[in-house]
Amino acid sequence: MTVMPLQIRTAGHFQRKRMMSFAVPAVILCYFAYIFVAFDIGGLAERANLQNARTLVSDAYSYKTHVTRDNRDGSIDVSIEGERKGRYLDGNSPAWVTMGNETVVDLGNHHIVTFRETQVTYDIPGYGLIVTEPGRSGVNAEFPTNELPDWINASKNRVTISTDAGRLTVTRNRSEVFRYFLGWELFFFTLDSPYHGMALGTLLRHAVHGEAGAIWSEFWANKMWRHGDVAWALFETILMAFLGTFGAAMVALPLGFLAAKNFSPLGSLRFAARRGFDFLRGVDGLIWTIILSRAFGPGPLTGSLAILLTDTGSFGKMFSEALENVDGKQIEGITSTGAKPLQRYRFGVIPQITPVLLSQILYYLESNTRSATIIGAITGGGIGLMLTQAINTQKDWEEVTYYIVLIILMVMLMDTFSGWLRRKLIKGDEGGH
Amino acid sequence: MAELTTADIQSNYLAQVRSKRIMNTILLIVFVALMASGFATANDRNAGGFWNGLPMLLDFPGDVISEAVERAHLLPGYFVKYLPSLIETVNIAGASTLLGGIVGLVMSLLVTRGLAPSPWLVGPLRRVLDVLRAVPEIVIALVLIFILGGGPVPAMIAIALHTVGALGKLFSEVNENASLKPIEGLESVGAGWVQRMWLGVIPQVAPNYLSYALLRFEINIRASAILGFVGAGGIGYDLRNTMSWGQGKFDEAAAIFLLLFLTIVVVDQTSSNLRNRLTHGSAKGEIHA
Amino acid sequence: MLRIDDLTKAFGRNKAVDAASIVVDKPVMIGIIGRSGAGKSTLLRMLNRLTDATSGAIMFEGQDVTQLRGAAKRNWQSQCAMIFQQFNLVPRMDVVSNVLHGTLNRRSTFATMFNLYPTEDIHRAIEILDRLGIAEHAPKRAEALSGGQQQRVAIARALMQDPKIILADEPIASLDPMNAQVVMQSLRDIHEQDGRMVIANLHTLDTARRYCDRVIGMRAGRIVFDGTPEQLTTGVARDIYGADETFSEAATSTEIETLSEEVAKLADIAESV
Amino acid sequence: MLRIDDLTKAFGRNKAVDAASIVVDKPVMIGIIGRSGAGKSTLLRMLNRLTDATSGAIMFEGQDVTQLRGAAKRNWQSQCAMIFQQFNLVPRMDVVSNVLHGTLNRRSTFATMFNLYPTEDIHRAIEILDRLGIAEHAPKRAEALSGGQQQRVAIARALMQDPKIILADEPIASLDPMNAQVVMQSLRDIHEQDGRMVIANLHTLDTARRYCDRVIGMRAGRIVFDGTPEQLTTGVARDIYGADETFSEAATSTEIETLSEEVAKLADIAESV
Amino acid sequence: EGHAIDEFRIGILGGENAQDRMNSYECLRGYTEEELGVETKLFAPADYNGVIQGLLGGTLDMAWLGASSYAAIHIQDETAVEPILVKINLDGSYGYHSIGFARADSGITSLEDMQGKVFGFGDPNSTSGYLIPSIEIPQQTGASMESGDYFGEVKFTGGHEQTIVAVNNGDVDGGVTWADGQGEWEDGFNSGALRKAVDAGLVDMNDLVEIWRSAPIPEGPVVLRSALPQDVKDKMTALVDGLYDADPDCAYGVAAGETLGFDPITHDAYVSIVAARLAKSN
Ligand SMILES: Nc1ncnc2c1ncn2[C@@H]1O[C@H](COP(=O)(O)OP(=O)(O)OP(=O)(O)O)[C@@H](O)[C@H]1O
Ligand SMILES: Nc1ncnc2c1ncn2[C@@H]1O[C@H](COP(=O)(O)OP(=O)(O)OP(=O)(O)O)[C@@H](O)[C@H]1O
Ligand SMILES: [Mg+2]
Ligand SMILES: [Mg+2]
Repeated sequence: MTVMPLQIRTAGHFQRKRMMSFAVPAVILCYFAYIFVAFDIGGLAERANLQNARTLVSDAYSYKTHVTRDNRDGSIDVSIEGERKGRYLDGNSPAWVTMGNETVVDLGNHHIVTFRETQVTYDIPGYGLIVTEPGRSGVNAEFPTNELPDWINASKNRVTISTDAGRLTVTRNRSEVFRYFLGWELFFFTLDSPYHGMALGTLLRHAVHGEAGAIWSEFWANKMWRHGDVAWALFETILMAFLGTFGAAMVALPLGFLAAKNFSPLGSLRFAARRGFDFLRGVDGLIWTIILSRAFGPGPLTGSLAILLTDTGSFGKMFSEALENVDGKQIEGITSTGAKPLQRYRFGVIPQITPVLLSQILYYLESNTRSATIIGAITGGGIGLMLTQAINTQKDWEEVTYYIVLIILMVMLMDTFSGWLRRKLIKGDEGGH
Repeated sequence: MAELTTADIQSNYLAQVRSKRIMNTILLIVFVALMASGFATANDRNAGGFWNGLPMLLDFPGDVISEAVERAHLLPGYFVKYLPSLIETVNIAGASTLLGGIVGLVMSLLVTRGLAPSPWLVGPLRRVLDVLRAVPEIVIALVLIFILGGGPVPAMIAIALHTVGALGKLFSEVNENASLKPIEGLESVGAGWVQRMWLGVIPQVAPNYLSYALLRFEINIRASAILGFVGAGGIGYDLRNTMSWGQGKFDEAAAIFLLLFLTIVVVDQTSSNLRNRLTHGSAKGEIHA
Repeated sequence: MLRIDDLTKAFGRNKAVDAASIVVDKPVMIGIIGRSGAGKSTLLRMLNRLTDATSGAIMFEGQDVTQLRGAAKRNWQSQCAMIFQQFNLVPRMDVVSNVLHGTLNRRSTFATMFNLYPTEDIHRAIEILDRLGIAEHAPKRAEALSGGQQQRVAIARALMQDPKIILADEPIASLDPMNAQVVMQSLRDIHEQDGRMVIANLHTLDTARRYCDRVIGMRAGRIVFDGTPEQLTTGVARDIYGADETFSEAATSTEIETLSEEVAKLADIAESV
Repeated sequence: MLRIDDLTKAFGRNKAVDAASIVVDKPVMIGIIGRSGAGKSTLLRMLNRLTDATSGAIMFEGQDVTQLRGAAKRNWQSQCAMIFQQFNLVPRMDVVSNVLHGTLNRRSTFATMFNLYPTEDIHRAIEILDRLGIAEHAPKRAEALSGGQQQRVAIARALMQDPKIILADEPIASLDPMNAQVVMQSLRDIHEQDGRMVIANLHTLDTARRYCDRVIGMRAGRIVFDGTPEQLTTGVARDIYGADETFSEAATSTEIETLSEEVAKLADIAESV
Repeated sequence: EGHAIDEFRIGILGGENAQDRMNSYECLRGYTEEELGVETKLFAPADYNGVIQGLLGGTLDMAWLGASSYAAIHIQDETAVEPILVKINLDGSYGYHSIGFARADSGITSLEDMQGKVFGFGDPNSTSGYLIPSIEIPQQTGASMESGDYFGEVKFTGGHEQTIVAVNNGDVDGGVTWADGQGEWEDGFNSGALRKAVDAGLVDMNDLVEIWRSAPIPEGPVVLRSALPQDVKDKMTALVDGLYDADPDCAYGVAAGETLGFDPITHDAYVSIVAARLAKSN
């Protein structure tokens, strides 16, 4: 036999394989091209606001202190993040703000802003002195150059100067300076706390001398960062996941028997149960939250019930599948001793399915922590709500970052915990409790 | 080991039973207490109580359904109106699954011990995957909406990132079960890392990969619908707008809901059929040519 | 004491057991032999009421067992223990718990749900395990035991039922010859020492011959032989198994022993290379 | 042409190969024998650079192979084909693709990922398969072939590499005697017809004697014998295998043939029961 | 009607940071607890709909709503809530405006310039962010608000803050948000969403221009659930009404800005809003 025909056939075969191996990537590429057009990714580049990205990133690890003068009554207010809670109490100010008839704000690197009686000046090294005069008729500004650089945004009524050192805004009513610093200011104690600015050693000394409780409650009640509230929110999120998951497991177990071929007495009942599970799963937890919020109002219970409903669908399906896969021999063995029906389930079925069920339930516990965050963001509450609100109000990205870090840690913790529990229970379990 | 008498065995066993019984009882009590106090806490922190709310459970669906039934003739029109949004939602899921799957595949090969080209990268990359998995999509989406503006892209990126984490881990578990023999065979002919992975690993694991990716696609459709709620486009956005308008647009809300629900069910069914076929043999012909 | 009258079981058109009649008037050890599919298992399962008979009656001490329902039926099952080829234990539970399952019929549902058994039952379970030589495995999970040990646990469960009859459906078919011998000897001992009736389905002629007082042969659902082991000639066996002239008795049984021994020996040699 | 100097491989404190030195000056067929764990596989794997040596050098045509890195190392691997006991093919891919994998080092990654093998390579692959007598299986998946056929596919892949050396790590250990003979004969033919150097780890003395020009004996990582098959007396073999007086040559080799035949025969009997 | 209550639940409308809102209502919660002698709880759902559902389902007892949200409840269930009080501005009025705005560098200065461009609403339940502009703008342009009719595309951004960012980013060419319309444009007016964005350093008003302004919109009412016992209603009405005099700081927090306190109001003030909303429904 000559191998010629075989060679030709194989070459042809490879030709087809080549086509195939190009076809798959080609289809994927085409799809991406379509997505590129459909999602207008080309236009995205110009729409993307890198300024926002920069604000976000830099704000995530820094904070700004506002020095604001009311141009009408001359009062000056220094506050961290411009919030009431971060306000320096009367007479106090950080070292770089010198209060007086002329208030001098030193932005560092020889950038000096001075609030005078009628003028606000900004001395920028390498550029010159900018003099502005806010008044009834608008903000009259004099610049050292005729051509304005793009970091100065001036109009008749408003002047904004943004430099690396900080930012000055002057309008008819107000003059405001932002100075940026690294770090999460006031993370431990707010300005009004006696422990603010204390070194760790001093703090420890105070703690040892019986002030530990006070220090803790000052920290816990921090008005700026609200650690106590955040902890509550995290707890509420985990609570939703916990109640939803285990509640669903308890509801789904008996229903799972109804939907399992080998246990369900009636075909029609089984069919109904299965479609019921599909429905519960198909309607997402989020929509359940909205539906339930009429009956139960906002709060963690509504979130838990929403998770419970969705997961009843998922668990019901999985449990019934697990039940359909049980080994009949064990049941028969128990039956042959004259055991009653309940005993048959207890010893013939439950020991077989517990490991499967437990591992699935615990797996869901972790993923539901994420769901609870999302559900909370939409209606329920918890850390998800805090996060969405913090993002939506678009200030304090350090707060957003704080929440994100906490959420990630929370989910990873739940992941570790459920993994640990899974190993522990399934290894040492003697047929469930 | 000394021989145990029957009496010894009996008393040992009884002691073991007793301690197990105590353990189980404690576990049971702890669990029941957790559930009960958890429920009580949640109930207390909720605006409406559980028992008061129960009778009103069907009020909201009732409102929606009655309005939808009243204007049933309008529903087909709404289906057409919202079809593009639905397609957008499905596309977000599709694109992010594909994108996340491809990156996840590469990541999974980089984090599987025995396959990874640089073993010192395995640990750090695994942590990266853990973090990607832990971040809820909504977090990334909200941040990205801030930078990129609303629309499908933030949702796509957010879901894709999460998908990288999820599939990366699942794929690497599959990889761990792949036989190393073909890979060693390829190494012995002087094949590079990419060739070893592509020709030695992928053919072995492709069916499992596909099955996991399909499951992820199901999940991602829901995720993309949800992200619409926070302004990321697609049908979730329309659903939220009509739902929160309340009476007067419930018919539209119902139509959108039906559209979304049917899509989810259809995708679920198709993909679970496909997955069954992929994992339980009958995957004849080369998946990977 | 046991009387089976025209017992029939039909699956669709196929009669798995066809008008079987057996009379047993004192506790003996009975072996039932026959080809695969002859109806041995079905017969035993009807006796234990795991399967309902299509027609016919099973009379035990004057009572028609096939008519029992609910609690009465379960009570009968508890008196008539069953041992399976695949042991049918609960693998994830410990050995003693498995043995204690033999008392389920006697104990309240509630107590057993929470694994609450009386201490004397636990003591007895371990004594039975001791009698069968596996007491030291008492706290282990059933799945951790070898096949022969598991079958002995199953026998212990049967004994725990304190039954009048022990039914054994090919109790040694999944065991190696060594374990098979131990298990059959245990059944024989139980029969001899406790005076319980034992009915065992057996795959192999010589086992039936060696351990049973009476042998019943089935073929295609019908009882084609019923007599002492001595009456069981090669000709009769050929009849039961429906084999032609080439039928060698060795092929049905002892061969297994020789074969496995041979293989084991060879494996040893191979290993020593 | 090949010169191995004091080659050592230590796994922790255990020296798998201990200062092995070999000089080969023309393409011969070498058999390496020794007990399990003697270090045969490790030696071959170091030659192919699948395992890195702890110390020592492998000089091939003047170049130190142990020093090669990256592309140069892969290039060496392509010149030095390896055949494994378990074939190490890609089971889900067809036979021709598996053979074509022999060219991977020569072709660009991109081309191989998209099956862009030159037609002449495909033709040559079929020719090689034909030479090994398995051309008709070309379009089948590798996993669909018997062990002997798969090993021949592995040899075809090796030939496709057009290597200067073929290393074979117990190429026939998972094969039945019939297939073992075919595979060894193929290796011998390749050596004789193409003039390639072949180094094969062999489990059995007589195979080494029958097919090799030179036999190297290893024991506990050291080379304890290096000579012609004629010099390999039973005494020497006893030394290599570390066996005592009871050592019978038969136990190491032909026995396998008898053994498997025996077992096959027994299995047949058992099945017919 | 008339059952004694065992707790009192106050809903807080979306728009601001949830915890900030809770904090500013904390004083009111205390007063309520004191006044009614029952436990009082605060709830801050993420969006308007959360509060609406709570009031409809009877799981919330009191809330300060937007006009459109009030109308939504009234349309779904006339008997669910009754308006009691409205916040009074510093100048004695009780209204605000929907302000249309665009980026200054886009060259858009009026609605006419917006033709064919992308227009952004806020939340569909917002009065100034959707309802009023969606009625008044078509009257001016003579075309509907459907995408492609007058504007190239009409989107919902999800909320006031999102609209501002979307316009500032160029995501949409123009959008609407709320402001009191008093004070100066450069400061983002005296109060409203623009002012907050300016204060947060998010936008520079130099970069934005006003392109449209609605007729005054009535401030939303403080509502009580109708089914509450009459004495509870009376007590709560009196409490909120007198809040400014009793504790101006608390009133500042509850009213989210400078105020002269609260005045009584009835459903009649919102008849036109209800009509507008009905007109926008299917
Ligand atoms: N549940 C069932 N449904 C239908 N047919 C059955 C069922 N159980 C048994 N049969 C049939 O009844 C006949 C007798 O089966 P049975 O299991 O009693 O045989 P056996 O003698 O025990 O055989 P084996 O040695 O294989 O266990 C067989 O033809 C079998 O296919
Ligand atoms: N990856 C490894 N890690 C640790 N020790 C190893 C490793 N590979 C081999 N060894 C050890 O090195 C020694 C030599 O092993 P090698 O596989 O080379 O022996 P061999 O002669 O091929 O034996 P066999 O006939 O069983 O294949 C053995 O003691 C083995 O346990
Ligand atoms: Mg049987
Ligand atoms: Mg080896």
